[in-house]
Amino acid sequence: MTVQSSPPAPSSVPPVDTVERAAATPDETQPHAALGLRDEEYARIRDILGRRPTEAELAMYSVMWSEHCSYKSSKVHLRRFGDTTTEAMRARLLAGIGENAGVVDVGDGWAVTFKVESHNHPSYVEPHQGAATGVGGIVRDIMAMGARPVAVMDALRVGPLDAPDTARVLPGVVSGVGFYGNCLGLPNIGGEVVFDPSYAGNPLVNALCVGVLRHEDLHLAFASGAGNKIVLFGARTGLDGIGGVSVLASETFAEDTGRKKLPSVQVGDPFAEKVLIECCLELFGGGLVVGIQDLGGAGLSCATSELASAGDGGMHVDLDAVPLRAADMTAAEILSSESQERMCAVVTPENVDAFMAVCRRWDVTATVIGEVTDGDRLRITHHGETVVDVPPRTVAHDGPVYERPYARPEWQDALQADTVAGRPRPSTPDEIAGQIRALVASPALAPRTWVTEQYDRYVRGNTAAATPADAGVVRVDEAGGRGVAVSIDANARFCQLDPRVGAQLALAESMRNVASSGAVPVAVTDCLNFGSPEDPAVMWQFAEAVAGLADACAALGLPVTGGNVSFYNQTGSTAILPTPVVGVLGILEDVARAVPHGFGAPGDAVWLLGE
Amino acid sequence: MSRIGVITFPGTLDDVDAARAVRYAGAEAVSLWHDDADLRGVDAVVVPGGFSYGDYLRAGAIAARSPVMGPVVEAGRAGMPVLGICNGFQILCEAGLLPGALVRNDGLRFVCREVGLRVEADTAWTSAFTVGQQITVPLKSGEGRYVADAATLDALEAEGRVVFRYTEPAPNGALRDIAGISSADGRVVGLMPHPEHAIDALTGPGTDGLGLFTSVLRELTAAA
Amino acid sequence: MARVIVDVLPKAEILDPQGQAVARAMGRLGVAGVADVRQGKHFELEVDDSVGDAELEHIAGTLLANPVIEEWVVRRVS
Amino acid sequence: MARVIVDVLPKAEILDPQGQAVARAMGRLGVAGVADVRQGKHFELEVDDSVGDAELEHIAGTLLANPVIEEWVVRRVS
Ligand SMILES: Nc1ncnc2c1ncn2[C@@H]1O[C@H](COP(=O)(O)OP(=O)(O)O)[C@@H](O)[C@H]1O
Repeated sequence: MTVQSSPPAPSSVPPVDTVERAAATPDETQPHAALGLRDEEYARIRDILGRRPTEAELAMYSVMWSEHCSYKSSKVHLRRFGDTTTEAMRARLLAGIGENAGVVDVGDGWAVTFKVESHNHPSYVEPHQGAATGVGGIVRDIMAMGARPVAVMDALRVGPLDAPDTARVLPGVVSGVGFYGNCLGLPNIGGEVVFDPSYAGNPLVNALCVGVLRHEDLHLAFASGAGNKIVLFGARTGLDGIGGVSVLASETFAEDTGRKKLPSVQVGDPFAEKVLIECCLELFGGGLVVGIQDLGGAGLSCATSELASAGDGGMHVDLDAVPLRAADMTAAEILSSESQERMCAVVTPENVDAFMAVCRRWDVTATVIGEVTDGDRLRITHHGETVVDVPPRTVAHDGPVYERPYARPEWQDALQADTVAGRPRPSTPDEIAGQIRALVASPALAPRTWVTEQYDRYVRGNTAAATPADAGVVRVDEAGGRGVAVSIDANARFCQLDPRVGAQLALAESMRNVASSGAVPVAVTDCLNFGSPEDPAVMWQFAEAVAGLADACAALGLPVTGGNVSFYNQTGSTAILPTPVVGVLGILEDVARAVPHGFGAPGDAVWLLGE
Repeated sequence: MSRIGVITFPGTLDDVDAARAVRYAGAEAVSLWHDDADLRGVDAVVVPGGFSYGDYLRAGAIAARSPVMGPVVEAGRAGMPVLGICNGFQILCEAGLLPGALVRNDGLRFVCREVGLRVEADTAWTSAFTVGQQITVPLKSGEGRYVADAATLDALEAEGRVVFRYTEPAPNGALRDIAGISSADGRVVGLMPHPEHAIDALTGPGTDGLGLFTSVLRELTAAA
Repeated sequence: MARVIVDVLPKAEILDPQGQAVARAMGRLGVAGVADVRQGKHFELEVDDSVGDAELEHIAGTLLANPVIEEWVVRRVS
Repeated sequence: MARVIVDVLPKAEILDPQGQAVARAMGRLGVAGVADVRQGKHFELEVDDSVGDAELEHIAGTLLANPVIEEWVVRRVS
């Protein structure tokens, strides 16, 4: 736990499960099921490697092949986004699906990157830190594109306002979003707060970040050029967020020295991230970075395997070089740690000194932990022994892909048939007054100021519209006045009734919000929050929503540039309402001409457009 | 042209905004770095808002002890105009340049809202206003509640050193609704709300905040 | 009336950004010899003599500390 | 290496909204018998044996606590 001294010396080095040892002990049983791997997935790993995986390899495959990282249940459906995106729709895209975030040309040499991501489960376990680290994660995705983050938004869904746990979750989530975003100096330019019983045991915290860059500053995540160095920089690596992998640790450590069950929560340090942002921008500005990747879920497992598989060679990483915060961490723990506020860069050897100098100026810890090698293997050593030796693509990209069965649920017809037509209508003045009172008192319609007052919307001085506007508007270029508008929307009750049309309505709403701020909509990001993909009814909702969104995007000529899928949002066997959250980005040539929200001056005419 | 320094500490957020306000007022903004040993010959200094060092210990506590603050304290005591905004105000109090302290809002939550302020004193940073004038600027802070012992508060009021007061009851519980105060000579001013976010109707509630920056500029050109 | 103190600290395996910021500051401010700092919360309660240890433990673990990320110690001082 | 604890509390005359909020929450949760709560900070330092009491007092009074609003106690525990 020291901060200034070098990594703690290992006091009792646990037996290292090396590649050599794995080859020699093919029959050793491994806890693959406890790590979430199915028997056939485990068998495939053994097939790929031609031996049993080491503990560290097993940890890497298990996190990278998880639903969250591999998109194994959603992949077959998400292809539809790619299939329906035409060349014309791609015209403005400098980077699209598959990168950390999509990048859109907004004119005059400026580009904007934006993406929404979920942090649902952690925000249930620990609302404040869960939501805070959700903001931190999406901001690092944006930084990894070479952009300066300039604004955030948050779409929140919680149980009914009077449900007991909402009093724990909502204030915690809002304080977490505010704490992290405010401390990072990113204006919060909008979002949603929705109450529904289906979220009572499974709140949704979707965070969106917008970043700005010049075209020439675009950075992509790849490790190329044998001899180039891999630099890990930012926070030290600790035992936080290891969660599942502690199964391995408890096998490695004897009972008495055994690790307590490690919490899977992470604690955010927005100050460290703010410094990391400025440090990264200075590194980009100095031309010191070949490739870069943020460390999010799956930590170093993800960063190393993705950088290596996107590059043109292999990679060697030495875990002994990784600055640690806890003593005696195993290779599996170091590789799976989700410690926040870390980035991984590929740097040419001649730039390493300059890179380190920038990091020192910002007081950011930076360490060379490996290099790009010839060949095509990702090799990781620990205590001088090889603990990982894998083809990186098999970890990062060639995970399992499932065609999960899906079926329209039987109850769908009854649900759709249950319209308001049969409901009693208020007829007496008292009844009507009662309904009006109920509406006015409804949390669904209440002002959001309790939330938005906890968020800084002024910082950076470029916010042309935020709450209570329909879309947030930020100026991108102070000299030219160019700007962007962003809105994020979903109506899950519509989606419950008809997931295909519901997703389209979310897109339409978001697009209307952007258009009514005076901007031209140009790109879409989405966060698809659903229940368990193993439930055919949920899978149907998912398939319908994706198809509906893809078709609508194609019809409107808007490309989906990236997003996130969050499955297993359910309480027991009850899924949340299908909640595809859609974010739309629009361009304003002159933010000064953004259309303000609300009525203007007395005497102005009021028009109703549409049917 | 007058040169006004804007300090950046690790975790400072509103330095770009403060520099913009300085430029809008017609002066040159000079970046100063927390590690600098001198003030690079500037005529005045703005200590901007943000969360220096994360505000983890106490807001402003660590920044107040960084290298650049030595010369700032010295120059401020000798009469150089110094403005501390939000975190900058907290830093000036922690550095002993201004009396009292800023503590957690009484509602325990961060508050971001446009507030009305009454200008109550004629200082180096408020000469462009008339005493009694009301202005609107954003307030955005979690630790903005001004506190000091009763004797200090009485003295501040008696000496005309309460520069800004909230026109509504203070949203953070600040004692006697104090939003900003000055040094005895009126050259060093600190306030919680953010005048640098009220310099352009496009991005803020109006342009009232610009007055602080034009005030000091007038002061500096008159002296030159 | 008894006086009870509850000290709350982030769990050892959890990041303590506050403590780290203070520790780094000490280095920069020329304070030598401080190797590590952890920062937590300190509560002083005045409680009726009727309040037992189990109840104090309960108060600490539900209201004063967040068991997911913090650990705590309760002690009676008078 | 010695372990030093510094506890910092708001001065009695300074309003302590955090402590009050905790006290109110107790009432709401049906915890009876807690008359008063004050909330402050708890620091645990690992320091070299070379660091003397005067220096510790200095660290506490100039960095860890703000004498304008807080009071503090330093104690060595090992
Ligand atoms: N969680 C949130 N974070 C930030 N802004 C929010 C959030 N929830 C609502 N807002 C903002 O508050 C304003 C009002 O929200 P809402 O009542 O949902 O408006 P509308 O019904 O017009 O979409 C909008 O500007 C919206 O962006």
